[in-house]
Amino acid sequence: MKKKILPLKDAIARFVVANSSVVLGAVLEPDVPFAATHEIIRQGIKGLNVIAPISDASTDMLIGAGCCNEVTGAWVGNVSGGLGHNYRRAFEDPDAAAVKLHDHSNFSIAMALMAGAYGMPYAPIRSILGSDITKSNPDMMMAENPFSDDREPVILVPPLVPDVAVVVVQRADVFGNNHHWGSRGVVQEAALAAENVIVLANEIVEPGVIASDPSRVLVPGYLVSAVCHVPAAAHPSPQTGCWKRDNAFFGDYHAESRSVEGFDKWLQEWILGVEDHAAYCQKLGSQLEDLRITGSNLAAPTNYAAG
Amino acid sequence: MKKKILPLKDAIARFVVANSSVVLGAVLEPDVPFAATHEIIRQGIKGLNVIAPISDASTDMLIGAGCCNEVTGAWVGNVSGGLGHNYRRAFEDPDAAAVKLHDHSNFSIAMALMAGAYGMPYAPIRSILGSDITKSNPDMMMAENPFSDDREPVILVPPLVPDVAVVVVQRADVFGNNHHWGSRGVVQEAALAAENVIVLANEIVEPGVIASDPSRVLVPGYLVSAVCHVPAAAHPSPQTGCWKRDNAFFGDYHAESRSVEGFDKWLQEWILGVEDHAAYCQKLGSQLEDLRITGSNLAAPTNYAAG
Amino acid sequence: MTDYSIQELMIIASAREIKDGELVFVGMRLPITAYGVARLTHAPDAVGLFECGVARYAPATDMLYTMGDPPNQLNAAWTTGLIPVMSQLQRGRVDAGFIGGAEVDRYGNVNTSYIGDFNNPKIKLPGSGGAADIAAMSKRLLVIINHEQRRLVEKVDFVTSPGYLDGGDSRATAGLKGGPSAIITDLAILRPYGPDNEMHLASLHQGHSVEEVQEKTGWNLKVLPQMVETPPPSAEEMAALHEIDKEGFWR
Amino acid sequence: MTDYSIQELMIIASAREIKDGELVFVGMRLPITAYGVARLTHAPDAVGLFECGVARYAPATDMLYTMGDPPNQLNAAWTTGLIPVMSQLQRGRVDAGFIGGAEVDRYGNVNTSYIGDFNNPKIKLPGSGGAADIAAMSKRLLVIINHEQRRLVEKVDFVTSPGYLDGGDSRATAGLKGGPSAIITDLAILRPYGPDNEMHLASLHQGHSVEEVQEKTGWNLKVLPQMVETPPPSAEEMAALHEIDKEGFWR
Repeated sequence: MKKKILPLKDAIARFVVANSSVVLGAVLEPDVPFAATHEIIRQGIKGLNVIAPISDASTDMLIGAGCCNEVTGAWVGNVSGGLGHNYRRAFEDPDAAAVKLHDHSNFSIAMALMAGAYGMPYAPIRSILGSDITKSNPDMMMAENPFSDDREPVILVPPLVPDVAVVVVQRADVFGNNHHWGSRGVVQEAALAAENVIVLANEIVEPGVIASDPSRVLVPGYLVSAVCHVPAAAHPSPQTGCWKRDNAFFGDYHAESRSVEGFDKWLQEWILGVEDHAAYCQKLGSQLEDLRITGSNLAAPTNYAAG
Repeated sequence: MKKKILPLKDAIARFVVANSSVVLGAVLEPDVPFAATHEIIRQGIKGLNVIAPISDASTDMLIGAGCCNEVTGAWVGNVSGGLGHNYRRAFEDPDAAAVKLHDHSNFSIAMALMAGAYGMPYAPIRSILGSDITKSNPDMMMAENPFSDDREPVILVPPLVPDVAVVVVQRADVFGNNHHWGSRGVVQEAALAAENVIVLANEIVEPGVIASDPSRVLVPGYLVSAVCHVPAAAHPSPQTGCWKRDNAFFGDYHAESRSVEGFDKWLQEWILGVEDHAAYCQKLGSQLEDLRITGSNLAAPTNYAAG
Repeated sequence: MTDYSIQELMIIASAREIKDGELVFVGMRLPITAYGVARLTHAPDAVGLFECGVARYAPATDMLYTMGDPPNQLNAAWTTGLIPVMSQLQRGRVDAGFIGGAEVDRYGNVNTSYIGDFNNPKIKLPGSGGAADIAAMSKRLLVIINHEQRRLVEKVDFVTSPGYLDGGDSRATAGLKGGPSAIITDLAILRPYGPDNEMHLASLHQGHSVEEVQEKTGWNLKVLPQMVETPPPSAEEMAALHEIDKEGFWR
Repeated sequence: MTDYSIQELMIIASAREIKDGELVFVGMRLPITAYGVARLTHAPDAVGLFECGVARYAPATDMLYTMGDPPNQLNAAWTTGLIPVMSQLQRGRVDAGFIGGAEVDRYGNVNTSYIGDFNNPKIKLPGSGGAADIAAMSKRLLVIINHEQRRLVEKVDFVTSPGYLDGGDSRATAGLKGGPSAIITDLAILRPYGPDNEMHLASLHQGHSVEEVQEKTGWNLKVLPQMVETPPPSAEEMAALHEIDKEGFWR
């Protein structure tokens, strides 16, 4: 097997190229790969189509930093605060750079990523019949169910095949094999759909740890392009069994990003003026340490013995 | 929560009614619910449509016993022996009761169950383009991909919504919550598609065991109709971490079912002449005991602590 | 006997909409608390579903800020993908779902996407999330909203989450079953009525008048002949709520 | 230097069809052994896929009777559902796949379903399993079959697993890429050739003649101008095979 371990900086530089489509946050509220978001901003990568059903403030940051001119998603904002100010400005403020939105519901974007993952030509759904999302998103197509007697309406959702998916896991080995537990949103579909997968692991473990529980594998290493050791990669979003959510941090971001000037100041302080994710963690200091999960609620033992 | 624990006999009698569609074996070669197959035969339930991508000799037994006049599947035979003799006779022998086959590939039946599970009106696939399966199975429809420029051909697979799915798991609680590990074929899709789910658990455990690892849950108890404590429910097929495959038993079945008389004798000896699954296990005696997995290859510890 | 806040009343009114044994998308904040109250009172076997891929038999014991927070994972009934959980909507298994919104209209359509023309919006709201799916596919939709004229409007600018669309059988024509069964506000509860499926004033919270509610509603709100006063929280309901809301967040 | 069985030669010829780093559906018995040999020789990073939902970086160390047996689960790269693994075919990620069959024809189509008319078959075979999917969607299909006239036929009674269909561009017209790259038999290796994509005699196993192979083939088998003799197993290949087949099952 080939070792795929890379510093985050190198993985982003190598796989997230300008004008590509990138899944950043497919677990919904947890496991948002903010460390990758920040690194993309630091490297000034432009023209991204950011794909995420819900990714808390990550997409808002990328818009504000000018990295992203397309969004494919179901909800963009700040789960603590509500609206995402940069996102709003992109639509409401004639002075702001415009963002093209590929509008979705959670289920329709999930079906689009599933279709991409499974090589389906498209996914027929009923779930957003009646919604104007089919008007604001012309990628979707109205059709009739050919198996129905009564010309039942259905919506055809085209597949999403992202250039890159960045996924956050609890642990991985140097070959990119990894374990994820807790709710997973559409991150497995996103990873299977994408051309390249970058894994951000809270911990790097011996290959035997991953191999000991192959049903816990989110996406096998042979489909992974790079694995990066990035503890607290999801901060300020939570990670099951590892990190609590930093509500205050989200709140501060929401307050400070209310104005363009406030956002720029925040950006300088927390991203541009910070060397890398390690420095970001150091700057957070005890605020981060207080979020570390230290309790123990272990899964029941599970035996894979063959004889 | 409501306790759903029932003797296997009662669960089969209550949920597997004549002329219904029943998933019996959706994990492919392992976890075939032979204990349920046998009980269906003992109760003489007729007219079933047996749904299973591959279920080793289970479908062949049901056909031979006259319980099944429709098969929805991708492969029917005996993995050790090759052909399934009762299955062959149903098609080749004018004296045998005919069986209607809804012909599939593994992937097309998986997509049909997935569509049923997820409430999709149908699943468009490419995977069996060029195959005559689309001729022998008129349930499927040829179509064009409306998103393609070049009238790309696709196949539309209608959803399967079985009346019942019988699933074998390593452990469950009395409320039907359960854990499954190892490869799972399409059993999760089958359970989510079905109107009723019967869980056969190798072990009944305290609810806290299942709750300790909610990412290991195959199908939550609220979607389960009955849970039965049936150790070695899959014998002679294997069960990850619990039971090895009984190759000799499959071989004997294959040899003895070569003739109708031989099958009838086998049926009398191993199913009709046996009171229930406990008696079947007792009859197997040391042959079964030798298949019990006693080694230990435990999954790495996994922490769900929240604080 | 007015020893409850209006938010507590809304929670308890919401809890009453959940029946025992039902599968319910319970969202966050007010509805998840309502789910907790329902479980402790009349609906012990109601199951709570969350879009991120979580199902629970009881609310998390620790405070949640998002559905995916660690306490919502711990001892869940199921932590899985979005699709296995949200597809239960499209599969027809989900009895009810709670959503909020910036606007709701006469036919129970909800907007969380755009104020103004979607091609050139005055305000860009965060979008659907799972709300469109819950509105389209659950058997009963429950809308929680503050009763203001700018929120309860004649016609939403954008139907994110379909109610009865243009009323009458237009929802059925669009291929949908179900529909809004209640709009729960800080003043009243509105319910669909008649073949037109228009939202009517069905239950008035204590201390408010029909006229006040009508004035704060952006359409000509009709009153059900069988309109009632919203029953105040019972002692049992309040006890259940206080068991969940130990810190008095909703007081 | 003929110290190998014909089955051992077939395994080694099959192993040579696997390139390093490829994703391969490796099936059971002969092909899974071939995968093991490939890994130990020229293709250490080839990944083995199994339809039940297993992916492995190396074959199981204990004997398997089915793909789902406990030794194939233990220390696998991934044990998951059928769909996440088999969909890698339709997603276009799978380089090669091995299948067997009762019949294969001039254009590499394989039948494992019906001998005779499918409405009234003379013999009902077990069916596709995953073979149709592997044949349709992998970049290269590898067919393993015993070289008998009743097996290598002019035209299969039923196309379970599509090869080049009616030859020429008929496979592309059906919406498919890829196609059979080799039929590996106990006598020879056949490969598609020319715009017609007809299977030709490409490599002859030692000790057999062109005439013998043509006689045992149910169509007028043409010989590639660049036909070679199948290189006998190298010492390294045999060592790898013996490391896997410790008990001499294939000897």
